[in-house]
Amino acid sequence: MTTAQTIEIDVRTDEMLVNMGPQHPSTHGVLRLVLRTDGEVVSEVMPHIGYLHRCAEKIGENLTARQWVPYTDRMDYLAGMNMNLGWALAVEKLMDYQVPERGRHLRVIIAELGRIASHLVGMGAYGLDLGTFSPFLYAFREREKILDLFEEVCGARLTYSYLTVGGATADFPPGWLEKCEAFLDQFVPVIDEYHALLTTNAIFIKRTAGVGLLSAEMAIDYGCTGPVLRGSGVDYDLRRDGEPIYTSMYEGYDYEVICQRAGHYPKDQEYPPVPIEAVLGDCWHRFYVRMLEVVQAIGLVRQAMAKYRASDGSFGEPMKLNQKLPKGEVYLETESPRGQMGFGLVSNGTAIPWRARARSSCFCNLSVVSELCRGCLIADVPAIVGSLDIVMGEIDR
Amino acid sequence: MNWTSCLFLLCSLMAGGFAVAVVLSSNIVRMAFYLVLSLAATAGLFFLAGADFVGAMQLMIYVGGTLVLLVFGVMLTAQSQFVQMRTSSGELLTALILGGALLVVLVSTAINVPAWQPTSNPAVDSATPVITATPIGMALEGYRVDQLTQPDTALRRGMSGYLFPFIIVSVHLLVVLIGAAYLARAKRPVVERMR
Amino acid sequence: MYLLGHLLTEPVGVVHYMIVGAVLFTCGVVCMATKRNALGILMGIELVLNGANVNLIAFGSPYLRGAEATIGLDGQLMAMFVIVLAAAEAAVALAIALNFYNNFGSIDVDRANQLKG
Amino acid sequence: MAHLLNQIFDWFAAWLGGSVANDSVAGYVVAALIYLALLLNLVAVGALVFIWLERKVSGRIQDRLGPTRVGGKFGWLQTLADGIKLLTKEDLIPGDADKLLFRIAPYVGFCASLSAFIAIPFAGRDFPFVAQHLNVAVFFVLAVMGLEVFAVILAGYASASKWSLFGAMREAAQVVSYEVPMGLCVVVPVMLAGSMDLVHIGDKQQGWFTNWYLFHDPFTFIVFWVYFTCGTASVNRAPFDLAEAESELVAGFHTEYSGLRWSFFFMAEYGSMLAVSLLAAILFLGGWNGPIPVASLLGLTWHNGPLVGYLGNFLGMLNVLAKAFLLVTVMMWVRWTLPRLRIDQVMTTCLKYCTPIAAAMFVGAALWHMTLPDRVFAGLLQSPAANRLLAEPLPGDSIQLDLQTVEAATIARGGRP
Repeated sequence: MTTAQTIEIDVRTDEMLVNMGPQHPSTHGVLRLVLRTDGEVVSEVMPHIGYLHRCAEKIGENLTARQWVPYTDRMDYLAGMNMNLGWALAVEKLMDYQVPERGRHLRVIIAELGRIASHLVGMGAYGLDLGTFSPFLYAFREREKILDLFEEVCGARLTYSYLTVGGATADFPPGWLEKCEAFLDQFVPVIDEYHALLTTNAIFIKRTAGVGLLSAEMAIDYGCTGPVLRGSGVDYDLRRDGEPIYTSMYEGYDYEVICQRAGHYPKDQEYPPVPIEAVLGDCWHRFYVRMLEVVQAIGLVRQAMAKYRASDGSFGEPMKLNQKLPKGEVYLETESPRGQMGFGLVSNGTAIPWRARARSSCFCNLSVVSELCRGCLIADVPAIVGSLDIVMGEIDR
Repeated sequence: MNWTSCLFLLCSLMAGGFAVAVVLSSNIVRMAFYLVLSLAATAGLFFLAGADFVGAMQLMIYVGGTLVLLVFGVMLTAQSQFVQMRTSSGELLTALILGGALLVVLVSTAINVPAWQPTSNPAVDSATPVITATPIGMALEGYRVDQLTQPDTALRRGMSGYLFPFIIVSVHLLVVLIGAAYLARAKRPVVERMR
Repeated sequence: MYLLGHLLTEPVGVVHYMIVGAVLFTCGVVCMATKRNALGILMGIELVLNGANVNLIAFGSPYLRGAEATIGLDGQLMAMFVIVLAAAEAAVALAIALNFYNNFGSIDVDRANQLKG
Repeated sequence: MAHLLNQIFDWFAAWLGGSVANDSVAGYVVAALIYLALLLNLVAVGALVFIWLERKVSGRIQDRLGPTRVGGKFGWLQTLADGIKLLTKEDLIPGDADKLLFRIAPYVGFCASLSAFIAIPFAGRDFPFVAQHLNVAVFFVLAVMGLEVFAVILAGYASASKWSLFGAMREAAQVVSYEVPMGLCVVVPVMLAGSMDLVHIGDKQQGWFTNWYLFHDPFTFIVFWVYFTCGTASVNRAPFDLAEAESELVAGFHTEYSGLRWSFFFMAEYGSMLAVSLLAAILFLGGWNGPIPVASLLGLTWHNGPLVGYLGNFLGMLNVLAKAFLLVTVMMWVRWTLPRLRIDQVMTTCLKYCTPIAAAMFVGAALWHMTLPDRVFAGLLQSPAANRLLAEPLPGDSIQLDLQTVEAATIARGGRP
């Protein structure tokens, strides 16, 4: 979509090349953006990546499938659980293995908690990008509680390696579900705080509504996924539309894909309405989709806990470290908090994959940034980059 | 040595010294900075001469407004990081000689007029504050509250008020505002911006 | 030196202010004559106007002259108008300088040798 | 004060057989040094307290504790420790920088911020607590605070960093624009009091809080909030902190600064915050007159002797400082709550909202003052009657009266009415 807008330059100014990053407070890690600016107006943004490249995929070709799980943690380090899940499911698809009922619900609980934790960072850091510090700490306060829960199940707070091929490394400790229940109960009212601080804040709306417009066509063309795609009004979520091995995980769950349909979001009657300034596909909508997905995830965790309690038997048996993989090639995408995270695996029959590959969701989401930032102001650049919610660890791997 | 002389010396040395620095500096932003200091010291001289209102005005309009505009202009038109435009030494020498001659003429004139020599009985003692803001305001409205002792009736009756110049200046400022905005507009091809 | 020695014993008079004004004025004139940068010339003009202002204020000051000799408020009012008009002049001059820069890509006045830009 | 000192010097000199003239420079220099020391203390200690307060306030707002350890309880020595750390930090100057301007810029800012305090009174009446009693004090304070922008522009330009330059350009555009509505807001209390003398403006609001210009009429009430918004913008506080916008411009104009020079920028910022708040307190919140005129009720007035009057003034000083501190705390509260505006939105706020509102409120307040003179508290109370018990004749009133008689005389002599 190209809408030609004419701006009259008041004074002849020379274009200036400015390096935003790799050491910049609001490029979410080591992203480097080269801005071509004319005064405050940005005429071109060139993202440069690779500052966090750690050869994760190559390492994956020298380790067994289960040994590579800790490396997936370090890709999207804000949602390590979901990364683990993606890889585990890909290997399970190759092995044609189905986790038992109890393990399936355990995975839903953990994956959705991971989604909440990740969206909390996305939301808080977005506040930081727009110059307000407090929501960040409010978000981290709640994220801490989720991390405490994670710590109890797996002993780690960032790099969990908990969900693994074949199920999970351990069952929930006794009393954990009650703690999780208590957390969710106190978390629900906190969401209103976030809405008061950000979503409905007049300045926040001014800064995000109508900024960084990403049309549905463009989002699809660039391969954007996750909240970025759904924020543009595309009704697509792998939990519903993905491959059977992944969608079967969510079978029997009652949830709706968060996406604007006929001017309304599911569940939006309890939450602030869309402001009139906001246009579908702008930063505000991407942010709002994440906020509603958090609510969605709470519902899913609650359902999963009930189902987990009702089920019995094994939660899944982790695969042996050196177990041989069947010959073949698989590729599986899962809905991680930032979009579709794909893992590909080619096996020649040994325990070590011949090829291990990851499809980054943030990489595709980041690729629209030069398109979105054309003609915006410098202050909009962090607002747009922040709304894409990228994690450099996943892009560079 | 009394305090007025002392402060006068301080302010005048600053004003004069930084004015010379403006001439000698070749970096335009430094020139602007020296000019700021020079004009601020001049404002100090105004305060010292009992012109509070004009002094504050000098600080506000000149230093705070005009010179910020000037620096803004410098930055907008800077091609390289620190603009330097040197003058040839011959030109500088000629200018300095002529300037020196001008200075000599001006100073000798000032010194040779007896009426301008320091007076022993000033109109107001230097320790007494003079109220200037209200009389200036009244004068701009056409009332000369400071002219009540004026023997000339025409002057006393407010004929020496400044209402007319005040209005002319206001209109002038408006015209300048519009004119400047018009002049600074670019006649440059319009830039297409796409989204 | 004579004046400086004077200052230590005698009070400050109009003449002292006039000398400061003369220094500012001369600096302004030299600045206008030597600078090639259009904005430098503008700064010279500001200095000249200030030199004049110092004189006006001095003549109007009640501290410096006797009651019969001082021009009173008129000096201050004149100075005020000078300041206001200088601000206006600076705005226009800046606009011209920017326009000049737009056309020539420089604000070196030596390059302004065409009537039509 | 200078005269008093000179008399003391003269008394000492008489012992030694000499004499010191009443207008000798010695007394003035000593007086200036005393004032400077007091004001420097206020600004520097104020900055120390404010930085600590900011950390505590932001901590509490953000659900954390803020500093807790240094100095025992509440971490009250934290800023001092930070100051020592800043002193010992390496003083970095970028290789490409304009060294002279880079070095000098923080001090320019601090001087501008400090100079504003010269004309700000802390108590009024017969013996105002003010370094220099100017009859154009409001104008002077606004003018001097406007100079602070120079420090930012110079720092931004001299740093030879693109981010700094962006910060400087933003600051220049923003501060110059916000001076307009701020000036318009300040004119309203000046008009009501009929004087630009801050001492006089403060004294005019003596009595109960009903006499505060904040409550004078609905227009002044709005003007106060517009003034506070513009004041926040003119001292570069969030949501208008575009010159240092850390998420966009790294640190804006002070990106390249470190150590002591950096801390001078901060002292200047906190000094300006205090100055703007003090100005607001004097212009709108009754200055040294508390909500309840405790000093007058207790009889701590100048009628009952200088010492008692002095005590009353001292109470007044605490009063005006408390109000200013409160306003500074509000600025902190706002900073830690709201996101930052974009530069075009900042300019829109100024030109499209603040300026027209301030202008309209000025006209409204003028009309109100014309139709309901001598009335306070939104016109509900008669000005002198409501406070006659507490009203004292003001020292500044004599000037007013003089002008009125002068005006009458002008008309009587045949001048235009």
